[in-house]
Amino acid sequence: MNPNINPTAQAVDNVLIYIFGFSLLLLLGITVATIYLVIKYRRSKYPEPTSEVHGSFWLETLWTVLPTLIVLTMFWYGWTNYLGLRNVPEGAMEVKATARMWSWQFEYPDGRKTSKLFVPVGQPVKVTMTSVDVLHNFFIPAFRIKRDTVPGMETYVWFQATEPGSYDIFCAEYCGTGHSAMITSVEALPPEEYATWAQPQPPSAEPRGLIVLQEQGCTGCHSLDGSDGIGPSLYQLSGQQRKLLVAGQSKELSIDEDYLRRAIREPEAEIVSGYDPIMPAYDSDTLSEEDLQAVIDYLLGKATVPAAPKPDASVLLQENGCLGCHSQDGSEMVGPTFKGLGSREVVIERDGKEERIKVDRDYLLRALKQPKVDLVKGYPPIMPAADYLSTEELDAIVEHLLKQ
Amino acid sequence: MSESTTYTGFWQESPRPGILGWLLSTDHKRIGIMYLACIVTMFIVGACLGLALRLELIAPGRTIMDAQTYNATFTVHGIIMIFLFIIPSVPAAFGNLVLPIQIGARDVSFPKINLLSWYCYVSGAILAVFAIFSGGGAPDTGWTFYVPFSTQTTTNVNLAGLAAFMLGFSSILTGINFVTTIHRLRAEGMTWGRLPLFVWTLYATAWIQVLATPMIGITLVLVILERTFGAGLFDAARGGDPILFQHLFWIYSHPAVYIMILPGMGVISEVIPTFARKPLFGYWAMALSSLAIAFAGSLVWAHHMYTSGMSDFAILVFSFLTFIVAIPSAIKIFNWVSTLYKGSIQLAPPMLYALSFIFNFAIGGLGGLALGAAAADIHLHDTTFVVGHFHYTMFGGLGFAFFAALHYWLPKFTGRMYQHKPAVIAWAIVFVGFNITYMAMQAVGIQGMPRRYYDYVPEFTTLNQVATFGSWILAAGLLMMFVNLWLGCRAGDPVGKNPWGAATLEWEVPSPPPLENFGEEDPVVTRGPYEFKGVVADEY
Amino acid sequence: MSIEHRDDTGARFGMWLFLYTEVILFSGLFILYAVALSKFPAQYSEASHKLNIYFGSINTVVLLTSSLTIALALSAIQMNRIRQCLNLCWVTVALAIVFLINKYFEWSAEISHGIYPGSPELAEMGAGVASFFNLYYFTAGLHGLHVLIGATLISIVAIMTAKGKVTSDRFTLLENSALYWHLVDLVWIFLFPLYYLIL
Amino acid sequence: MSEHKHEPVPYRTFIQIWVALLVLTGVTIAVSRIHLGALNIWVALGVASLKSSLVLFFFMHLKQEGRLFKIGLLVMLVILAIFIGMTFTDVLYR
Ligand code: HEA
Ligand code: HEA
Ligand code: HEC
Ligand code: CUA
Ligand SMILES: [Cu+2]
Repeated sequence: MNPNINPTAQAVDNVLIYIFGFSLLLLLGITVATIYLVIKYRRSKYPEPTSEVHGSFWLETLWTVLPTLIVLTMFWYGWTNYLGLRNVPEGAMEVKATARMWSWQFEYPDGRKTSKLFVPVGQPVKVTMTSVDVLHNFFIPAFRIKRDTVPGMETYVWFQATEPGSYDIFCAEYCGTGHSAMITSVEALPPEEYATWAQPQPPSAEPRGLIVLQEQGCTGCHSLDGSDGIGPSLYQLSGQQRKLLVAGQSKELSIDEDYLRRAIREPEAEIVSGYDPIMPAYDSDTLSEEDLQAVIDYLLGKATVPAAPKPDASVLLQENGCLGCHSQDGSEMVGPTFKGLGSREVVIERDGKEERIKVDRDYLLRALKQPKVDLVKGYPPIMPAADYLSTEELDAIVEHLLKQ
Repeated sequence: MSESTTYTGFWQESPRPGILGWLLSTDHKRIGIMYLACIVTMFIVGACLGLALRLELIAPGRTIMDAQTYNATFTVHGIIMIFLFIIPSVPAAFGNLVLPIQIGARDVSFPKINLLSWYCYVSGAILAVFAIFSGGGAPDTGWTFYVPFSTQTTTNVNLAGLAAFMLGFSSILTGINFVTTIHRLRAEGMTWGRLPLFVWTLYATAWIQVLATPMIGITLVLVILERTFGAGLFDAARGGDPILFQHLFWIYSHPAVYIMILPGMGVISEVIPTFARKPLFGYWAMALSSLAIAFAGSLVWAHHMYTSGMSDFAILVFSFLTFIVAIPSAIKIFNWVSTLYKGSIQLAPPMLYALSFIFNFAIGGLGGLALGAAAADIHLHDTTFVVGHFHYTMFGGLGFAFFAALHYWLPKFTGRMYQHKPAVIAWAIVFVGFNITYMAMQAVGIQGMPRRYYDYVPEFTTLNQVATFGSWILAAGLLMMFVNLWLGCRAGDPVGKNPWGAATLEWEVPSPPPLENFGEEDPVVTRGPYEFKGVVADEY
Repeated sequence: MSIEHRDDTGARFGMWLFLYTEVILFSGLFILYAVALSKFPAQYSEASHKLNIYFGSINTVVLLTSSLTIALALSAIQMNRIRQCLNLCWVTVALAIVFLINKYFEWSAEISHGIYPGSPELAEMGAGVASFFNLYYFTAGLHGLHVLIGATLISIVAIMTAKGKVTSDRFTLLENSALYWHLVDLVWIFLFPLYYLIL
Repeated sequence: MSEHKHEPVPYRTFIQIWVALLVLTGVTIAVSRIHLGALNIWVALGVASLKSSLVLFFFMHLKQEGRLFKIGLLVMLVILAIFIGMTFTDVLYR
């Protein structure tokens, strides 16, 4: 495929030009004929008609057959080009899109989530879409593509950016108050820039110990959730009793740091009863001392506290579409602005009665989890309950909002 | 109708005096006039809302109203224009006024049901007004009521749905009446080949009204049930299918666009021969193409759903059939133009509206072809190009036909003639304003501006401003037109039986027609509707 | 007004047109049914088993019989047997009431099992079953409404017949009410196998 | 415009039709107890159509009515079939 043409836009434009071209000709013909006849046969010149014909079979046939042929070509051209919009080329990058009132979330194959769609220039992109609430529609005028997102159903579009740049994505299916604000963009990046963007960000959110467990392949044999595997699960090891076989002798101990260190460095020495002695030994070349420490800390539950960073509230607001309804700069949108929220007094309606209250933690949590209970006066009761967020995420958001 | 000395026809003859003589009248002309009054009122209300929409769109961001108000405004604008203005406009108002006289009947088949249908219309209108001002606020779903949004919004969708249901019922009753009347009450000698085309188109329309309208009724009832009982018939999580709603909705609403346009085409087919003094070219082609449009029109509904997620096979089928519907419309256009050939053409106000109908409808219809083509519609769907398309067909088409009908038949029913010069000037302003407004809308739609957008990105500003500017010209022209017509009806010069020299039956009875249209003798028809030999226009 | 002009054939034709609209009204529900059936065939037959076939069959017989009685009533009035006609009309109305009572018991039984639109039990039975019962309630409900209207209509006409306003040469009203009643029967003829008999 | 009066239909005809309808009802119920797979629904619809034709032509006097009534019914049925059938171009191929 020629990387310099925008394949979907091309398919649509061909048809548009063909049909509009023909239409213009027909319109011109009809208008000119009408004006000519009206002027030529005006009553001041011809007080009585000069013909009494009632019709002509041949003419009727002519202008039945001719339009039929014309429209059939239009139909066929429109259909074949449409197929070009449906058949996704091989090797397309796949992105999942989720629409909700009134924001978009894009999920890439590596699990990363964004609210703008980042794509590399020159590569076809297939967007698989669904909606969590009502109908929305994914429309990129620059690529001439458009498809509804339907709750409970998957739809898709594909396109290929030819020039780096930012292209508008509109929601083209009416979806309520924020419909016209449900705008985001495709950010088409040159391939190298895209590759950089797509690098996994180094400071990972996960505790180091867990990463090591995954990198070293420990999890291939040990589960982390208590379920049995080739080896015993590594779930909540701290303080557990273990029955061991040491050189044929049975022995019992409770798990501690030393035991774990031995179990990793010299696994053949002590075998947990019921399992085969197949675990490889990890010496300090394979597993550095720090990493080992991190793993042990993780397994004993000590590491989680410093390692798990708080969810980033501003990212959450972005990803969950809050900013589709609430502004951060004080401007009026569908919902109340977040600016100055923490130090605000709001008038709410509860059970039909009005009440003035100071914004605090409890109120905000309620506003998020059960938005229908306290309605901020003057706003429609349309905020969806944020019950899909975890407690940590809710806490982070509330803390963030209180600081606004 | 002010001086009692002049002849006033059915305006004064009534078994009951005063206002009751109207409200309880079963006379088709009185019912027609009551319809006309309501419909024109509704048009003006709806049009003012349209003007407000344009004003909001004069610049990006908030100008005169907030997003929620905007959404409610276009919804109410759409509901009023579709259900309260355009669907009943020509059939219920002019159909009632003219159809019985044109076929030589004294009334319609079921006069009482005719009155009932007017009451259904009025209660529908009252419910609609109620929906705007009560409880949860004006509906904000768009006139299409798409689920799941319409089942979730807290606005007055139930009342609006009920209103549309009542209006549908009114439309069905009118349809039943017309089909029966045309079959049963034609005067002696009024063969099918002598029916005026206006009657033919009303006949085709009436069948659509009977066979398609119930579908919108049941669909809206289901939405109401879904809202009140949580039925889940359209809810994917409970075994329903939101796309199915769209099928049911368009099964009615696409044929409905032909309910709108066909009677308009009928009006044009009356006006053009009269002012060319020449028989309509291709009578049977015109008559049969009306039936063809009505029938084929019920085969194409899913062309509104190309992007909805329905199957590609359905797109193939419906796109093909959509193009087939265009053919009978093309036949009509060509026949109208050919009628002008070697005629004796008088550019009276009705004729100007009729000729501009051809122009506008051709633009709208040809735009429809772009929408019918699968690939092109993907880009154009739900952009303001669609808004342009349907204003061209509905307003530029049926709206102009309605104005043509007002200018053509009002003198007959009021007995007075409006002034021609202001009428022509008003026409010119309306025509220019109309085209500026909607051409700009189509253009900005091709650039990709979605419809039902309260706010838009700055690139679209210029064209939106042009459209708003055009809407003011349009409004000025319409104001002038209505004022001129009103003055004409109140105090214009009296007219005789046949001011235009037309050849259909309604021009053989006095203006305004008497209570039962014809005197003692039932009329006997001996010639076709467009044989102008020997027909002379009255001086007025 | 001398517009009072008689056209019995026209009146009947108008009634037929109205019946067409009724058929299309129901067809909306039948479309939903057909689509859902093709989507959930197994669940539909499972759900159909939960309906009580005895209620359904008895009601079928009741409606068919009422259709017979109203048809006989029409013949009776044409033959100027007013008494007989009246009796047949009232039997028809009585059968309509039997139908509705039957329906009432059937529905109460189902509702007491927690099967009604929007109920939590129904939600647990899965999408297909829920869709079956939702449609069943709305279709049967709409049909029941028509039974009610039809019975009212026939009662009114019977009263008019008794008062001599409907006579052996002026019976269009009775004829049209009978047509309406037969339509109610027609709809049930399809409703019954579609909801009670799929296996 | 012709007035079209029917002769009264004898009671016996109606009763015969009624018996036929009851028999057909029995038939559908019986057939529905046999497993025919997808055919079941078509048999049920077939019998229902037969029953409804009986009701239409006899109980509703369609047999005696003029051509207009029959054409009208046909038009309605065609439109109905279109509405249902064409919806399936989407549903079946989605
Ligand atoms: C009076 C009303 C009216 C009429 C007459 C029409 C007529 C037509 N319409 Fe339109 N339409 C609407 C009202 C109308 N429409 C409305 C209200 C909507 C939007 C609803 C909503 O979403 O809110 C809509 C939307 C709409 C869509 C969906 C767009 C979308 O949402 O994506 C489509 C798609 O196919 C379409 C097609 C057509 C076609 C092919 C015709 C044809 O019938 C046109 C036939 C006419 C001509 C072809 C022109 C005249 C002929 C000539 C000039 C001769 C030469 C012609 C040939 C050689 C072919 N219309
Ligand atoms: C017949 C139908 C009809 C008519 C005539 C009109 C007329 C107008 N409409 Fe439209 N419109 C619709 C039917 C119609 N409309 C429909 C169905 C929709 C879709 C709704 C939806 O999306 O759900 C729509 C949507 C729609 C939109 C799109 C909203 C959106 O998607 O964001 C816009 C925006 O500009 C608009 C504008 C207008 C304007 C400016 C007029 C103008 O033409 C009006 C100009 C006329 C006047 C201003 C009146 C002037 C007269 C007087 C003032 C008389 C004075 C009185 C006396 C002397 C007694 N309309
Ligand atoms: C559909 C639009 C919408 C989305 C999406 C949305 N909100 Fe809201 N939100 C509202 C509306 C409207 C209100 C005011 C009405 C109410 O209290 O329910 C509100 C109220 C609030 C309040 C109380 C504010 C105050 O002024 O007292 C908080 C806090 C809040 N939202 C946070 C969030 C967070 C965090 C998210 C994302 C996880 C979010 N919202 C998503 C619409 C939305
Ligand atoms: Cu989302 Cu419009
Ligand atoms: Cu359409």
